[in-house]
Amino acid sequence: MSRRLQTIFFPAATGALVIAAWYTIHALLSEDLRFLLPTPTAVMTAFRTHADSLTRAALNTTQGALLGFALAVTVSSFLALALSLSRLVRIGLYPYLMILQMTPVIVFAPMLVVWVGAGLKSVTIITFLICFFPLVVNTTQGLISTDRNLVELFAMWRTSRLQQVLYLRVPAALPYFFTGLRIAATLAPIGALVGDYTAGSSAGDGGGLGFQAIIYSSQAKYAALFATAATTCILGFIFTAGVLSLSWLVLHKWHDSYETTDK
Amino acid sequence: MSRRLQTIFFPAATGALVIAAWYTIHALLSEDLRFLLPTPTAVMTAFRTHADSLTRAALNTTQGALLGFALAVTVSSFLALALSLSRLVRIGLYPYLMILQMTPVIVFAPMLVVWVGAGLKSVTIITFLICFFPLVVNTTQGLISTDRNLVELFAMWRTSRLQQVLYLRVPAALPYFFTGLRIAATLAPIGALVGDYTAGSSAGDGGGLGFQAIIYSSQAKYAALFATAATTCILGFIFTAGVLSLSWLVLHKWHDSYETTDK
Amino acid sequence: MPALLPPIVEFREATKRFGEGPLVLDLLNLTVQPGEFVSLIGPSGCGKSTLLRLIAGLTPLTAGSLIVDRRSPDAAAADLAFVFQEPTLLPWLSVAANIELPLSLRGVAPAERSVTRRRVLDLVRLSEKANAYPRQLSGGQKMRVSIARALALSPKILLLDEPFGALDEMTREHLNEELLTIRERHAWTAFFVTHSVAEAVFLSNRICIFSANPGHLYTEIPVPFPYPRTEATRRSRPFHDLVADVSRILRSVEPDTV
Amino acid sequence: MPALLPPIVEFREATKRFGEGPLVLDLLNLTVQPGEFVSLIGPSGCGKSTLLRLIAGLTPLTAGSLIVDRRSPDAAAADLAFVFQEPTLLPWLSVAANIELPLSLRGVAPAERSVTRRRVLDLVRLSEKANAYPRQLSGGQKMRVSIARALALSPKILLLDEPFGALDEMTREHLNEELLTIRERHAWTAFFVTHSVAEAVFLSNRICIFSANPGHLYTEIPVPFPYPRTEATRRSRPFHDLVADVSRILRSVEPDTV
Amino acid sequence: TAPAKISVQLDWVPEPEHGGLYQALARGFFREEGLDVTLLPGGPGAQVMPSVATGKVDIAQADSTATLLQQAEGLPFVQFVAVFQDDPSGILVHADSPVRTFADLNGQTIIARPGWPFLKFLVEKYHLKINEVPQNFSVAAFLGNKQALQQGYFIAEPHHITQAGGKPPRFLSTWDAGFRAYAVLITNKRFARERPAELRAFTRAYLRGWQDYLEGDPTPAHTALKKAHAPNTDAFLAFSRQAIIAEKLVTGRDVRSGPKNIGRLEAARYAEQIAQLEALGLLAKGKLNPATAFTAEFLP
Ligand SMILES: Nc1ncnc2c1ncn2[C@@H]1O[C@H](COP(=O)(O)OP(=O)(O)OP(=O)(O)O)[C@@H](O)[C@H]1O
Ligand SMILES: Nc1ncnc2c1ncn2[C@@H]1O[C@H](COP(=O)(O)OP(=O)(O)OP(=O)(O)O)[C@@H](O)[C@H]1O
Ligand SMILES: [Mg+2]
Ligand SMILES: [Mg+2]
Repeated sequence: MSRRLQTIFFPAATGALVIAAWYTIHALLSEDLRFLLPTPTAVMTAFRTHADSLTRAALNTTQGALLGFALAVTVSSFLALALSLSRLVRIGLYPYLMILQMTPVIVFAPMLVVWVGAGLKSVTIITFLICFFPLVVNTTQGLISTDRNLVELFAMWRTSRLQQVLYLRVPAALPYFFTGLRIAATLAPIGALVGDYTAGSSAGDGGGLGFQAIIYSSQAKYAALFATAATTCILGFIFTAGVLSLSWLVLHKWHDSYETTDK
Repeated sequence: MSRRLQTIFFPAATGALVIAAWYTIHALLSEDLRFLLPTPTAVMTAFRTHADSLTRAALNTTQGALLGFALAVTVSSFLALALSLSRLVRIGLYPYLMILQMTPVIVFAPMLVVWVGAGLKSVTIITFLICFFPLVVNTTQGLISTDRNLVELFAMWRTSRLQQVLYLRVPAALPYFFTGLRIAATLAPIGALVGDYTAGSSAGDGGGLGFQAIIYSSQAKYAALFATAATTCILGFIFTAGVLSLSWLVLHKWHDSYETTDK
Repeated sequence: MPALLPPIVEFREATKRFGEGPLVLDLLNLTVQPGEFVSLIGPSGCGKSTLLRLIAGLTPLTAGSLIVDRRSPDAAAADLAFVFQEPTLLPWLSVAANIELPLSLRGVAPAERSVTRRRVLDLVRLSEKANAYPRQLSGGQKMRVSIARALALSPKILLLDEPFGALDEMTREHLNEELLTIRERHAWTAFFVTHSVAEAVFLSNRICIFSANPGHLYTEIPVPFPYPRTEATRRSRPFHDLVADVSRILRSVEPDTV
Repeated sequence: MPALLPPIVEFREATKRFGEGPLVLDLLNLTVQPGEFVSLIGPSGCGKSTLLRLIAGLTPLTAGSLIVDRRSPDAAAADLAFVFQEPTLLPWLSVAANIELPLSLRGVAPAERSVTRRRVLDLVRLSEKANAYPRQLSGGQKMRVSIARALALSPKILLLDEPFGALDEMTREHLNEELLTIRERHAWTAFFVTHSVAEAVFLSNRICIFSANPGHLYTEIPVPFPYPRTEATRRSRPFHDLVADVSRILRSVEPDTV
Repeated sequence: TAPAKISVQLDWVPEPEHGGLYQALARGFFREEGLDVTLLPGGPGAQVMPSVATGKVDIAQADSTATLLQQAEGLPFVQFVAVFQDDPSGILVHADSPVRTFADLNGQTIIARPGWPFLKFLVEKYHLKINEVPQNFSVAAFLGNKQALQQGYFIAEPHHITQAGGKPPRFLSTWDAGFRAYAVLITNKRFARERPAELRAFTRAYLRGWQDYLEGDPTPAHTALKKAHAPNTDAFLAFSRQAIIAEKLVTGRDVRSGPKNIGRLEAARYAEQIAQLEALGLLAKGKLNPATAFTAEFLP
């Protein structure tokens, strides 16, 4: 089987298994529990019934997810650079980054809503808060794990600290960075969803996927709730596909995590 | 300044800056917004006033956080091993792990509460769901990034796949694993908190920190809410301190992210 | 040479290229009997390391056939040891642990392991570095650990890729002699890549001279001196003559091929 | 030798140990004039690489003093190039980019960079690998790229740590001669670690012989042959005599110190 | 015979809206009926509805609107007794806000749980354009913004707002808009079918509990409420109980108001609410009728 075919076949096979298991569990559930796990068919139907609102909500959430993701990547890159430059900055700043990550959204949300207003801005900020930490940690670890021999090479060249970072530490950190990026790509849509139901806004077009999820959940529309979750997942897949392609482009020629074709 | 002293001094210095900024912002806020950002003094007072319930809640959340974290580490390690063993497993399973990470808790929560019951078990599971993904991604990346020369060495020895994994890939993946662990250690308390307020139970002893957070928030007790958040952060620091010590123990002798003292 | 035994390594019309790249080894024919000590010599990039990697089964042939110990290279070679051109130590293990690892992977008992480890560390004169980590070693020391690790395995086929390149002459000669001594006890077959003609002549009973672009076996030269060879061999007239001969041939191969 | 100039490198009572480890270099006194070509030779682990790293400012002295180009080693050395014992290439850059990188870091214009790159790649005979990535190179090829990269810098002080150890004799001799040719144009000072006595004699005007445990400078031997040296020098009687002398001294140093 | 066990899932942490239950429990009314009742405190993640639907708990408190919507999705609930004759969820308005009537809501931002049917009702009825922002159990956004309007529980939030230093807010109530939802207790249909006698006994004791809580000494309930949820203060409990009494939430606002009215459910009002929800497009037409939504058979 060609690699391309495999890439389609194996997830599909697992998917078939999952769906089979899903139907089986559904069938095994006692009657009064079934509503909690609507069948894939029911979810597909819900997709069609609610296509309009789901599309609208998905577009809405995508904006927040994209902006928050972009913000997280930018900010975390700069932060990671700062952290990698000195152990003192690291021990001085790291605890406060942790605090940012650990403070429950419920504490920030009211302030956000009061200060920047509910809606896209707040959703973006919450997405950012959820995404940035794995990025910072991974990128920093990458930046400080540079091969010591190469660090000495640059020390030899008496490069500026900045040059060392740009031409050595940054490329060497790419495998770690992309690992963080993969985590963040998965967190972005779910972050936007959380942001949406803590500080979103229905202004204009009726809110994002987080709004929908709460509404469907409160109305016991479980099939629609599952469809909403599936939409979030699709968003995440698109983000991840982007990250994986970029990672392949940048790393496959030289990094040991990609096999060479020339065996 | 000795290294030990630095390790205390620099975070403390940043802390002083943060607290100064905090007071300043508080003072700059218009009177009717000040309640959103209670002063550190107010938070300290709240700590004392609510000491009992906070301690009880913290213990409660710690249980869920610890169990969920332990579960995440265990499950993710096995998953990462499976994923690293073959590209096919990787492309077959990865999307489904992403789904697990991306499905909003609001979808799982009713099922969890109905099946395993509100309380510790549900909180543990939600913590697990929130922690495991960064661990899987990092550990897998570590396991597939092994230096190709070393892989050939093991190939030479005709070791079993298992031996290769245990004696080569696992130790080589440790820097990545610990990076994931550091992220997960930060996510665990916040995960338990989220779990607590989506599927916690106030039955018995009044719920964990998530529960407290919501109650304080709904009663506009902001100082107490901040104290709750601070408690979560303290939990996270304890987790992280554990992970950092372990990481130092395991890595400092050989990994390039730790400087040698023998320059 | 025991001609009745089946060859332990046999290349037939073997060709190798990486991906779409140029030919690296072209139409190689080479038959080696058990117990032979074969030196490979030739310009940088002519495919010597690649040849060893083929025998070790680390990379597949592009065309032709290769038989190792009567099997395909993958299937053979529980009894194979490879000293790579680079030291290839596990950075997280001490020198002692690096040497013992392949033994413990084969289920050798701890007591026996530590005896072997001590023996080979003594042999490469690194006993006092047993507890050091690789990053605390000099270049030559790392290489010697790598050699010790391979010797500890008492393999049937030993692949040595410029093992002594980073070593001073004395250490090198010492190890040359040790290699021959050990060989008297275990009759392994050796493939030995070197850039030192004298070393090749001293150690081997056959020298394969390669030329590059594409790499191919230019000629084979038998070395007739009987074993055991000693300091005396090294100082003998025929030895010097053969070294001169081989050097000459090598020079004739190289100029326009490098 | 221009004795009036201040020395370019001067060790005084220099001592080095790593952390709490044993002494690596003991009471070293060494003065080198601008334009000298100094070879360092001695057993594995005697501190040759460490000495070069000290000059380069990559590791600090434990005691004593070291002056490089009239400054401390940290402050000096914009004009220093180091060929490490291991190739140390950036795995994410092609051969060409690896060579051009230090030039572009110094702000050399692209056009000039690519001229230089072509020149040095030609010199090490690797022009056809310009677009390969390090992991596609043989051991010797990687080392040659590393040498080319250092030469591209036209440094004032060149530190070479066994640069030719992984190379076949022909390539090695070719590069020896190239090194001397380039040196006629740029009068850099060279510190050259090698295990080949003949190479040391051919290239340098002074040979420092080190002994180990702890590493110290056992003796210095001046090499009186005038430059330019050629194939003829290599074949001359005095050359052979000196090589023999140095080898003898080296042997006398080593046995109980290795 | 051993007393029959019945579990009741509260919709939020124990507060005076559960006063009837706690008074009945504390005074032993349930025991007198031969019942062993357990009250399960709720909270943000209580998953009240799924728990009843799956029979994990026997009875739960909810509001009639949400229950109707979920019944329409096929969840097997039956509403069997009223907690409040009118659901005290409404819109909190700052004391000095220019918003005085429902029509004034036009163009405003309202902090509410996404999908709050009452809001949709207002939008349709008064032809409003409003912006909805999610509410998360918090009054901060309301306190922090003088223009803010927020969904709130009339018998709780005003107290928290004044405690936090705000002026007592005004309140736009659902009943004034003609949106007559109940707060109710619901049970699983199967439970109602299989254990009607116990349900009837439960209802009797429950109604007695409310009457005693409102007319008699609330101390037994308040003691129990403080025990069940430590943050309950005497001031809050008193405030909340007073609000319940003043707005006649339990006894009913209309002419028939009085102790006899406690717990009563009326087909006419269900019919009206179903019609309203159908008109809003929240309920499919004809999917529900009052008879399937509630039953009065367990009321005395
Ligand atoms: N980072 C380090 N920490 C501790 N010991 C070290 C370190 N680097 C080198 N050494 C020790 O210092 C001594 C000298 O090392 P050095 O690399 O200078 O030797 P060398 O002369 O270059 O040897 P070789 O010819 O094998 O390359 C060795 O014994 C080595 O083990
Ligand atoms: N993975 C690879 N992909 C592409 N080309 C490769 C790869 N490995 C080696 N080559 C090429 O194959 C040729 C032979 O390489 P090999 O390592 O066998 O040379 P060698 O004889 O060992 O040289 P040296 O003496 O320099 O170690 C070289 O030209 C090299 O560039
Ligand atoms: Mg090679
Ligand atoms: Mg060295």
